Amino acid sequence: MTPMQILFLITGVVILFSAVMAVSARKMIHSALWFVLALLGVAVVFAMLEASFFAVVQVLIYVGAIAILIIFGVMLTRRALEDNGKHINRATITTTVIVIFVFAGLIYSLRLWVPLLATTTPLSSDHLDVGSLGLAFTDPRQFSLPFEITSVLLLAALIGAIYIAYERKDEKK
Amino acid sequence: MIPLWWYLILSAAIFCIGLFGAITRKNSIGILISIELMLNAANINLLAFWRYLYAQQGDLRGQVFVIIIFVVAASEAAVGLAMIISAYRRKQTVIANEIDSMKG
Amino acid sequence: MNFLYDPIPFIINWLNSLMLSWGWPVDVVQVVMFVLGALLICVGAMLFTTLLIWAERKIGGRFQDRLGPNRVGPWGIFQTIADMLKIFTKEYITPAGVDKIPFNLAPVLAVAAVLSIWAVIPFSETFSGVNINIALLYIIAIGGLGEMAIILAGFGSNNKYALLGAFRAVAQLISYEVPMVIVLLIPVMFTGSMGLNDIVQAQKIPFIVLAPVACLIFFISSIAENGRAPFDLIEADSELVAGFNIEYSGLKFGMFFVADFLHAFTSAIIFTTIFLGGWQGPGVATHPILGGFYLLAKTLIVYFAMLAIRFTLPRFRIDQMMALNWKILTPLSLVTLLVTAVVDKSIPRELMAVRIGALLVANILIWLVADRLFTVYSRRHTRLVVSGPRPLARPDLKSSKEERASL
Amino acid sequence: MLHEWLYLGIFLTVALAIPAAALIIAGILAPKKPNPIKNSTYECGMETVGVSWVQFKVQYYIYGLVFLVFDVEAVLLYPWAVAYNKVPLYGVLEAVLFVLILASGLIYVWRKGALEWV
Repeated sequence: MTPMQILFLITGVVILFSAVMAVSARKMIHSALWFVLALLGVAVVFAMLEASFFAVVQVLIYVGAIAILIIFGVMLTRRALEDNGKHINRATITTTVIVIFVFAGLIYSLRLWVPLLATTTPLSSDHLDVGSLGLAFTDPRQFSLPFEITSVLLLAALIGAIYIAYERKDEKK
Repeated sequence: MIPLWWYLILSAAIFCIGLFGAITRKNSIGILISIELMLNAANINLLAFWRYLYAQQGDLRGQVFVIIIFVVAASEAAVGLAMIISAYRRKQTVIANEIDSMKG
Repeated sequence: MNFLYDPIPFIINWLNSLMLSWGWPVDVVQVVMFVLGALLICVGAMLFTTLLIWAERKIGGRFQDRLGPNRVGPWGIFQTIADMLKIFTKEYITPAGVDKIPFNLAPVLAVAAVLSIWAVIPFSETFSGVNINIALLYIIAIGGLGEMAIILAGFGSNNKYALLGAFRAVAQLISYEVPMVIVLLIPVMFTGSMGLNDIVQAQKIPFIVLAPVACLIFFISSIAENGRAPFDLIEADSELVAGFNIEYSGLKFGMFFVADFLHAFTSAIIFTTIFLGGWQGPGVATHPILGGFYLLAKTLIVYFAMLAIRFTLPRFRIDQMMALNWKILTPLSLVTLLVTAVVDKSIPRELMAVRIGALLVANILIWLVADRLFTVYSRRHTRLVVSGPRPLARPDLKSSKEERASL
Repeated sequence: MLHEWLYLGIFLTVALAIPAAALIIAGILAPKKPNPIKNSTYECGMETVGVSWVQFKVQYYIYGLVFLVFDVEAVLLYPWAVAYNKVPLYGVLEAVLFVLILASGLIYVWRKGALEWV
């Protein structure tokens, strides 16, 4: 066991535990806070994969923006959470069985795949340059179309969400 | 050094937990959180494949996929929450089964 | 005498070789050095904060025609230490119904979120924190953890005012993050790297000359990120009963206090590093130790400017604050980014003087147009705040007041 | 690279440990004399009514939404900014188009009146 592997195991346990808590906590706000912890753990995994840009972007977008938006949403709809009913469906046991089958199927299908045992050597600095991603985004032979399409997607999300969520004061009357 | 399959098992486990939450949760925001967890599992997978199989050749496709997933996750959270809030204001509920105004 | 020119790497090398001579493995020595460095920087920053609190109270006193602390020690310099001793022995009051883990985690996270920024700051050419290639994004991302601390505090306290204050604070912080993130693209464009030491090294001419409008936007939004006057709606005492930290007492409250002061100083350092050239100055090539002094001097000047703003300007209303961000700073930062990108690309890098001149002219044009548009807009959308006759303190001056009102 | 992340990780741990240690030391030093009045929620001397829930304005969510979209946009532009010195002019124009598409979203939100606080 190298120190790296021990660190990975600790991170994995933290992620899995907080993910379980996030999907099973009774209070929605607790669920959101456990979700944040799971996201931070995933950021650590990204850092271990030497994808430092993505580790930081994970914290910036997921923790700094999406999680805060979810917490705002929880606060806006908080009255409904104080109800005394069950917070999960009746189908818990069936779902557990299904999920275990899915997990086993995933593992089984991976079993014979050759690159599975691949290990790798540390990357050199020019492989880690964030600028190469930027160059790929502006090169029309590579990813300039996806780059522009993401902006259209963001624009659509912005307009759609504002259209749905926003009501003028005079529209209410 | 960590072998590739460790990352794959971790991401499969996160994905299954997310799937469990997405099916069993009553609260719509809980379902949204579960879906975000599943997207995160996909991100771990993509970055692990990129790192172990493509990074040495300078192939950037895995990274571009991850960025697109970030954008999709952000859009999904924004629109999904907007719909939940809008439904809450009309029906005073966030329980997914009770929001059925979308039915024809 | 190498030691005097550049003492800190000298000490680091000496310690390194000392531990290696004891027969420790290289990895362990590395980790020990990292822990020592982190402890040194963190403790140094915390101790510096106590001095800053005194200086801020003293300067604030002078601005407002008071004496400021003047009893404990010469010029009251030990006042903060007395306060610290007092707060250390104060009782923690844990209100009924708090959520224990978030309530106790919040003050720790608030301080940690500010302290971790110090991991990437370059103090001189040879002594810097880690020059990681994503340092700028790291600084912004760590700010997100600070917002999380505020949410934890507001939610954990089980108090309506705390929750309201926390959400107001978070709404302000995330709003002002937008122009900040957009504007920080400009130094990255000039440098071609996100590492802070690379940014400083690229500043033979400080970026404040090349991008004055971006610099101004960054300055304003970093004041807002600190939650300092005139943007201090986070701790508007009389309106929100002190905001998200209302239920905290003893050292837990003190931690929020320390985080506040430390954040103000840290953002002054970041401003200096990104726009004022950091440790750059005459003679740093031969005497790297001078860089630390240049950095400190520039930072203190920026900090003094922030204090002058804090102690003289009145507070914004929340709608004014949001309008300033979304209707002025964000569009302005987008325009600045686009204009800078196009102008800088269309002039070859070799023509240094032409490039600086063109960027300056472009910035001045942006500023003039923005100012003109703002004047027109505010003239067209004047809101009548008060209607009807107002009570007058001295009715004999009424006629002149009416004249002024009719204008 | 991992070397630098190791330093960052250690720094984060130390930065968390210092305030935590200070809080624990102060907790040992400080007196503990709780009583029900002292421990009640502070609401300007009024009795607390109900759970700590108040109606939040949907405006918080709107600001969070616009923030999210522009944050993602800016983050996508960072790799481009790092490569700025190497990209040709049409690469810059592509980014300009990218920003303009999103700026039109800001204009939509502004015209809709969703940026007003009231």
